[in-house]
Amino acid sequence: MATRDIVYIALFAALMAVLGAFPPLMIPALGIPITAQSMGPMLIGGILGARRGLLSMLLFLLLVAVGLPLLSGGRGGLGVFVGPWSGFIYGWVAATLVVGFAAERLWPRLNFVTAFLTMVAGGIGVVYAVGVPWYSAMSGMDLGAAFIGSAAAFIPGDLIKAGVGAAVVVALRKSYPAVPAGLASRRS
Amino acid sequence: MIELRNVTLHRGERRVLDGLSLSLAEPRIGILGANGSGKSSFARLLNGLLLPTSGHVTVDGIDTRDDVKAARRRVGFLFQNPDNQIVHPTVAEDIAFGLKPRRLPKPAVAAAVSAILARVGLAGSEERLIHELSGGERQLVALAGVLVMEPAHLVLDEPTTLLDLRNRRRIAAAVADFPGQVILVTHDLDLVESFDRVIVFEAGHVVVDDRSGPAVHAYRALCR
Amino acid sequence: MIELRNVTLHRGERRVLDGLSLSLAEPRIGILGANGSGKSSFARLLNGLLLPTSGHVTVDGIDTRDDVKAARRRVGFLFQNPDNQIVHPTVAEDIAFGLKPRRLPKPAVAAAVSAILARVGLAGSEERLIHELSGGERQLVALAGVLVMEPAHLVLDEPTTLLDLRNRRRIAAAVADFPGQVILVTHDLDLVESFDRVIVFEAGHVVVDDRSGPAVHAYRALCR
Amino acid sequence: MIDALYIAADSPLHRLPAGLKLAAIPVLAALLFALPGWPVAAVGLAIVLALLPVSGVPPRRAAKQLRPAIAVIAVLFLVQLWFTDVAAAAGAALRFLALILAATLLTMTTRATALIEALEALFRRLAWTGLSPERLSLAIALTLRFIPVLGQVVEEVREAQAARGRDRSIVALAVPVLVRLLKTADEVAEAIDARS
Ligand SMILES: Nc1ncnc2c1ncn2[C@@H]1O[C@H](COP(=O)(O)OP(=O)(O)OP(=O)(O)O)[C@@H](O)[C@H]1O
Ligand SMILES: Nc1ncnc2c1ncn2[C@@H]1O[C@H](COP(=O)(O)OP(=O)(O)OP(=O)(O)O)[C@@H](O)[C@H]1O
Ligand SMILES: O=C(O)CCCC[C@@H]1SC[C@@H]2NC(=O)N[C@@H]21
Ligand SMILES: [Mg+2]
Ligand SMILES: [Mg+2]
Repeated sequence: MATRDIVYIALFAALMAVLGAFPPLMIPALGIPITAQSMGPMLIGGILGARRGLLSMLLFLLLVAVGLPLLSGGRGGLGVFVGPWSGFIYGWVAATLVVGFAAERLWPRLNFVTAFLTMVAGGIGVVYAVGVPWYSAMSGMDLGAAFIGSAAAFIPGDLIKAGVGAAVVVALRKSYPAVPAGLASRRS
Repeated sequence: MIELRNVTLHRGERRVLDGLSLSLAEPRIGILGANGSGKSSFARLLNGLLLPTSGHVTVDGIDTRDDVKAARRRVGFLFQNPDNQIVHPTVAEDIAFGLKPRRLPKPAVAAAVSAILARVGLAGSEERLIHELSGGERQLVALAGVLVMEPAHLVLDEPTTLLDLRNRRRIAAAVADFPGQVILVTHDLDLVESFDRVIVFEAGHVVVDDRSGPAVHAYRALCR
Repeated sequence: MIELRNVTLHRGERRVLDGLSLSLAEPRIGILGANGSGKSSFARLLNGLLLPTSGHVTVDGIDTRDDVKAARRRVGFLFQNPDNQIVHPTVAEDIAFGLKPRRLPKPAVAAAVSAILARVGLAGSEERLIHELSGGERQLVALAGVLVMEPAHLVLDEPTTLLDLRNRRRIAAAVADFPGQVILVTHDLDLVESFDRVIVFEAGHVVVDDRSGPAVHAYRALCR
Repeated sequence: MIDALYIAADSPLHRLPAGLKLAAIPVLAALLFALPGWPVAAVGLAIVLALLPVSGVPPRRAAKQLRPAIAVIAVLFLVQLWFTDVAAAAGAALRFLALILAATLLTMTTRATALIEALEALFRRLAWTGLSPERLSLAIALTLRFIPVLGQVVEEVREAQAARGRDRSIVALAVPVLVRLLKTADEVAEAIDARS
């Protein structure tokens, strides 16, 4: 791994932290926030690719785990990893990997449509695929009910984030082509 | 004319500007001062990017606190780093960015873009990719993006620090041609040589306010 | 001494430097040239941040292609923007960064850090947070981080462009005290006034190579 | 910021090695989930509560940290009550209370730097897998260094765009911010190479 990859990994971990500075919106019925950080896996995967993206997300979560208050609303510490809602956080890890992998494959013909579909499938689908069953298992809530509850609360916002994420990744590919997702790490 | 009456500005805990009263009427005004003396904060007051903590800033009679949009339309602003203000990947798209709210027909936008590119010496660069331009060319594109909006005043915050002598002259020439008022913040004393008035800041106060020659002389003495 | 023999450098598709042969022996050497003329690429060759596409660069006899680490240890490098070269959040940690591979005992590191801070005029700043320092102080910290490694040569790529006159002098003074060789890339002609030798680049070639006075004169003429 | 949630004190809990405390959390979690039923969960919570006075953490500070979690657990309890019975609902709620309180206690009694050192030691032992403690600590330092840089870049770009008369497009903000950050990162990488 080149020095540049380490720097990119750290940079996007910092980006994740900065996304956490946007005030979260608590959903009282679920106890889970609507947060700008759910855009993180989309941007990180889409820009860094799978390998570096994964490491970046893990680095961010490591800093949260050791007690830095970098999750939205200034939360941190190990407590956030052992709650009934923590599945979404593990979902971010998987999502970064999936979005990253897809972005690397699609990079030469990435456009808004393919990018948006990637964000929806990877950045929303995968996150929910981990987060919702976890929540339902931990809370005893029926899977369908948990999904309907969280879908109603989060999906409108998450679709907007997917749109923004896709537009950003596509524009960035044109404005700063020096970093084809994932390719830089392989080149060096 | 831009006027400041009794302006004080706090940023965070700090009082960054303190009791300023100035009438900026001369066509060419230079701003000098040490790092952290408040030059950029001052410049940002002039188009309402910052609002005074107390006191008033008026642009041609419009108080920035009353109608920041109207004030801002009259004041173009060029920053040090062109990368901050370039939004789109191609030259023409980027220059057109500021025109969008005017909802002009496409051919009118294209004509305005081409005209302004010619004025900054980049005729025919419409379709070039910004990231393939040199630093000097990028700064000229950024300037074109400001000029295309036809402001009455132009405020520039250290617009030439990243540039070589030749590009510096190109920017200086494009600025010299500007028909309205120019207020230029810089560390480059050559740039303000021919200016009508030069103001020197120190720790949030005006310490020199004079014609160019004596002001630059006083500034050099201050920096010893 | 740093030597280039028949050096050609490509970046992407472009030939950025073309058939350079130079012996850099003078204690103070200035590098001038237009934006994009190849100055930064040249500077990066001198410590192996870039390797020549063909030809050889040797630092005190060490070919950068054979042993880039050994060459790099002999050449300190200061960049234009302090924010792009400071890697740790506090002053002492950052300056110590370059010492890590030496595995010195902690007190020795602390002593070296304090000594170097005193030398650049920032004694007692060990625990300050980088992002709370002014631009000039940050550049001095970046310089300290280079000096602490005691290089034999110091290469600086436009180290003062973001600074005011006073901070520029502080950097210039710290550099003047440096006992080894200094190679300074700049657009600021005052900085190289007293230098032993000044080299001017144009489109990847050396077009002037002379004592400071005549070289600066020739450069000015070129930029017309 | 690095020790934002830490509470300085000199207690037996503070003195325990960070690595040991870190390993205790998954063990506790495994036990609580492997042995169901509310009495086990209640015992678990009682043990963790008993650690509170030993930890030197003022109960008020602990409660403040727990408040968001308690809200969620209250919701969880009500939901469980709806779908199952009181015993199961109480079991789930107590289990999470115990676990989250334990994790919070760890966070409040252990310096982030100690945890990072423990991780570095782990990485050193696992060096044969390619994990490198130097890279880990460099990446952590860089992240902390980048957070304020990022804030400043966002501020500068936002300003530049406001000056051009357009205030509210997130994409128009994000693209130049990322371009600048990537350029910065490229140069930081060069600088690191130049210094190592
Ligand atoms: N966003 C901010 N928040 C708090 N303080 C700030 C902020 N921006 C600037 N300052 C402080 O305000 C003072 C004036 O800053 P300003 O940027 O106006 O100085 P300047 O004269 O433009 O300096 P330079 O020559 O380095 O650009 C400084 O002390 C600075 O630390
Ligand atoms: N990473 C890169 N990939 C491809 N081309 C590059 C790269 N970096 C620089 N170049 C090109 O190499 C040439 C020389 O660039 P260099 O940065 O060395 O110029 P410079 O003299 O330092 O300019 P400035 O005064 O603007 O710093 C330019 O044409 C530039 O476009
Ligand atoms: O901050 C946390 O503790 C984790 C929050 C997880 C929030 C999830 S991610 C997907 C969905 N979209 C949102 O905006 N919030 C949830
Ligand atoms: Mg300024
Ligand atoms: Mg350069």
